[in-house]
Amino acid sequence: MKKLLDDPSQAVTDSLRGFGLAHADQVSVHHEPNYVVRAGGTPPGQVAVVSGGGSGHEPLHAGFVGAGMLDAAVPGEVFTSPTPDQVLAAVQAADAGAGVLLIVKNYTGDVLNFETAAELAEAEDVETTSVLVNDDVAVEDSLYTAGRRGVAGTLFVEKVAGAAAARGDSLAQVTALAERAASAVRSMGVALTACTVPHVGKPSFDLGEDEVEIGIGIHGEPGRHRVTASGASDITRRLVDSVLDDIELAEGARVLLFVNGMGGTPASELYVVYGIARQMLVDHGAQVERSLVGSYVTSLEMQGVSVTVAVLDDELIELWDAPVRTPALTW
Amino acid sequence: MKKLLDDPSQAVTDSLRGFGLAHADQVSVHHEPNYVVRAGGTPPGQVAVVSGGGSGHEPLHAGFVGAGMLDAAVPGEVFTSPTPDQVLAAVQAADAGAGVLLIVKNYTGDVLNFETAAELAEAEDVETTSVLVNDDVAVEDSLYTAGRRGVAGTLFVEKVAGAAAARGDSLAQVTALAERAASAVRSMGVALTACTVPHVGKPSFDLGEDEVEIGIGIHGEPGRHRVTASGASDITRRLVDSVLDDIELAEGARVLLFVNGMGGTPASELYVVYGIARQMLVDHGAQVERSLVGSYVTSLEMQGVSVTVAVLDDELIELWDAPVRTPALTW
Amino acid sequence: MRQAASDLKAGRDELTELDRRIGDGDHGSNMDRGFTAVVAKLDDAGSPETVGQVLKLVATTLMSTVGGASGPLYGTAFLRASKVVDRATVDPACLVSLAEAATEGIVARGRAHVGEKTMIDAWQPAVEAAEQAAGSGDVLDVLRAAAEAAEAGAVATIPLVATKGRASYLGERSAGTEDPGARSTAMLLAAAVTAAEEVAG
Amino acid sequence: MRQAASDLKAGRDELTELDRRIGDGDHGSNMDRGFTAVVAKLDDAGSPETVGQVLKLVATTLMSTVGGASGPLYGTAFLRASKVVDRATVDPACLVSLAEAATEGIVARGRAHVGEKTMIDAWQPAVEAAEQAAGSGDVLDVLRAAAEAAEAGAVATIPLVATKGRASYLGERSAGTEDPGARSTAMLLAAAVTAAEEVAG
Ligand SMILES: Nc1ncnc2c1ncn2[C@@H]1O[C@H](COP(=O)(O)OP(=O)(O)O)[C@@H](O)[C@H]1O
Ligand SMILES: Nc1ncnc2c1ncn2[C@@H]1O[C@H](COP(=O)(O)OP(=O)(O)O)[C@@H](O)[C@H]1O
Ligand SMILES: [Mg+2]
Ligand SMILES: [Mg+2]
Ligand SMILES: [Mg+2]
Ligand SMILES: [Mg+2]
Repeated sequence: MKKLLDDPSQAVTDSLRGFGLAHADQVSVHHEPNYVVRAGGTPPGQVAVVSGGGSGHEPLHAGFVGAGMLDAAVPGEVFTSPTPDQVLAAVQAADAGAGVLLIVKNYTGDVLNFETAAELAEAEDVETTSVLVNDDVAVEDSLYTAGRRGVAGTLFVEKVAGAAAARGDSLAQVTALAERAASAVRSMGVALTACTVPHVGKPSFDLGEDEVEIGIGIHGEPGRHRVTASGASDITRRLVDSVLDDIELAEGARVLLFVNGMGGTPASELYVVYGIARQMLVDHGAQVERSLVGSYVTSLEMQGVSVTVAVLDDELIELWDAPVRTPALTW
Repeated sequence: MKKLLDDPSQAVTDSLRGFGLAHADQVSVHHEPNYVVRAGGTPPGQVAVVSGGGSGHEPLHAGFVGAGMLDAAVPGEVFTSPTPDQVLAAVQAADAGAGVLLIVKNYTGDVLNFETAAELAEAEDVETTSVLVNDDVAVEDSLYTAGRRGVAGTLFVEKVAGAAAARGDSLAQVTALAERAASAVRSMGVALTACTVPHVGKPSFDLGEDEVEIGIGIHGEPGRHRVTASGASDITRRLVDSVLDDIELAEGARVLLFVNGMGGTPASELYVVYGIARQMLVDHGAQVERSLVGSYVTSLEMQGVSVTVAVLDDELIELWDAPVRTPALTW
Repeated sequence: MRQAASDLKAGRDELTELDRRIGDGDHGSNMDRGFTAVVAKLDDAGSPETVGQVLKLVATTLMSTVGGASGPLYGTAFLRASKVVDRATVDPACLVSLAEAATEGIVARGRAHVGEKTMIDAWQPAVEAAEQAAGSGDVLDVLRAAAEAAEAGAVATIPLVATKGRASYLGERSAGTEDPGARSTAMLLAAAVTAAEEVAG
Repeated sequence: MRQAASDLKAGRDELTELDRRIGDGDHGSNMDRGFTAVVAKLDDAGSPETVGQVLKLVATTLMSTVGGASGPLYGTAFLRASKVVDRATVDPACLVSLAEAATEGIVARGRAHVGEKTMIDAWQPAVEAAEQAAGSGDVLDVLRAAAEAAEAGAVATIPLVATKGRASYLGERSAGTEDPGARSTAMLLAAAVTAAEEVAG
């Protein structure tokens, strides 16, 4: 394992320190417990939007703290949910009197820790709501699983919720819009290589020389099945087909197409995938109204890609287009 | 070799197609020959800033086409300079009557092809100047080499020149500022892994399990020497020391610190390196006035990092801070 | 607790390997981080008076250092257990109600039942064995019975297909690997036995 | 030219491997792409009247398809050579001035001299050998002499330390590998011999 880290057990803290120094104009980093808030705090009277989860998905979530998106982010250890007291501290720091929306990716650990934090926040008289993101179509949402995971679609939910809060919506309104965004978004990912958690020191799974793993999550966990690597078109088709199987796309539906790199994928390859996925959506009768291409929701240095499709309406488009100024997303 | 590509010989074109579709609001992609211009073109009467070089360094250069930075980019094949006719076509498309500055990274291939293109442009009555970027301190600039290479510092030169052009400077002024930026910037890089050129199909060099290659360029070429991997602090120290050995930093000097990922490096590791490098500069008496952290000048999927330091003055700070709206850099 | 911490440190790579196969490879370091913190907290705390106080300290420390799914689950378990003993020593009956409370806490938070390939598959048989042993044996007998049952319960998760937690994403592919949380439960109870044996001399 | 294209296709991996070791691993595909395009252009062009016209077509095609350092260098070489022959066939003297012009073109663009571990280390001895052979032999003799000298010149680059081009970044580490551009020059001239032998029957 070769990584640009010193002590693996301090990796998250060391990285956050550098992040805070590099973006001091936009964020403030708090240590013990670790959390990140907007420089200057949530504007008074505005609903605070807070998210978090295990580290290793950078820039998610801390990179999206800033005007128009998140008011605080809570990074756990690598691929490990943050603890309730950490979440509570971030919630208290972000609350500006109008309540706090918690955006939680659907993993048992995140759900349990945020749930506990919400109970603690209630005891401290901070009003919270929470929205689960579960966009990963690789997992069947059934009695036999912990439910679909939250993956790259989280970015969409965070952007929409942050924009709603920024325009002055109430906690109930922001929550409802975040729910709507969460139910409009679906994703499917593939890994070309595994990733290595620093304190584990070896890859999270073993892939053959020309195998790819279809239906991966974002925690280096193995996926749905393995196939022999077979070029961008074949791989992209599998991803987009899975998404289209799950989502109902009316003829002429307006969509956001988000092609996300898993951390070690060159930008050039993401654009190749984007071109293929876009053509498939167009062939399916959809209108690709908005696009995002980049490595935003990652699994450390994993090579791979996920394709996210969100069905848009006028309001979601307005919220997506609203200005955002954060370390990792700005327009 | 596992890559999200179809036909390797079409990789550059396929990727550019996707790039053009994803960013149609900011850029227009031209094929046969391949080049990228600003959507809507260079504003009339404004100096055009054009750069280019081999592909595989994305988002450099095409990702920096847009308001406040480049007016055109010319991507060659992977790690191969673009051809003179390609450069000429881009120059002609970008020229808005005030002349064209060519920003050329110092490689024999780029120099020869851009030189030939400039001769062809002259024959077509388009005025051009050119500025060489040679910020890589890994290479001794002497009779015994082709001179220092242009690496991540190119981004700084392109940003400064683009801002100068945007505020209406003449070709001579833009050229002088680009020269000043080029002479103020130094970089040094390290690779943890090699990269694989698509049509070659095997890694550009072979590194042992715990070796890193110090002093790499951005073309997958081997570097100055190999050392046993030894953590972020040790590696960063080697990079920053090399830069500081080369650049003259007065006590209290104001600098830009740019930590650049080589394509396959997780953002979290870049921030660890940033924190260490920043501390070293501060210890050296410098003031880190501006920062940039991200994978902007890459070598395909290579894992590694480069550290760039630019000495700033009021005018360079003003030009760095000036608004920029491109697919890969926006503020 | 110190025994648990050192056993978990020793078992760290095993837990991590299990979690690497059917989860995300962090269970070993999560437990190690948590119990290392517990030991530090106990060192600071001097000697708390009751077993309940010790358990509460363990609960809050695990809750604030482990993270992941196992953090709130073990945290809740120890918290619930801490509420049923306010004495300095435990007798067999007390031990049983302690184990029952812990298991109920895990079920309340995680909503898992026996057979879903989680730590419950070690806790539930441990509780039942403790209940049986409490009729005839002393504290050490009860602990041994619980630990043996947890061990058997953990091993029995190997062929199961997970329907709760991260391993459930793998569906059929989760069969064939022991559940990391069930294994760490077995380790914890085995550590309790070792510690109790030492006290007993 | 067709012979050159097929030899370069065959030699592609060898050139790439050399360039991978002391450059950036693209020389093989650069040359292959260029000469594949040349063949296509020649097919389109029908039969040009003079050798000069053929060479000019080759020059502009290489210039617009090869890229890298070798593109403008080979392009300039063929362009300069095209200017010295306006006939349909060549005699020994003409061949010599053609080779001289090509080499001068490469030097004019690339400013490299013999011993800097570039393609010049193949071209320069080739020119000298051609000059010598032109006194006594026919076209085929001259070509053979040039090709042999280029071959020897290419091999002689192995121990050299590069001071021009991408390999110069490696300093001492560039010694021990043949220069890819010198190798492709030797391949080109060898292809010319093969083609001429075929014509001669
Ligand atoms: N709903 C649940 N109820 C009980 N135990 C659970 C549940 N979900 C997960 N677990 C336990 O947690 C263990 C995983 O813990 P850990 O690896 O620390 O957390 P994470 O899965 O968040 O990475 C599993 O092996 C399982 O025993
Ligand atoms: N200044 C120069 N003069 C002559 N030949 C040169 C010069 N620089 C490089 N070359 C030749 O070009 C070859 C490399 O070509 P190629 O790999 O296609 O381009 P690049 O180096 O841009 O990747 C070298 O092996 C060398 O023979
Ligand atoms: Mg985890
Ligand atoms: Mg090249
Ligand atoms: Mg785990
Ligand atoms: Mg080359």
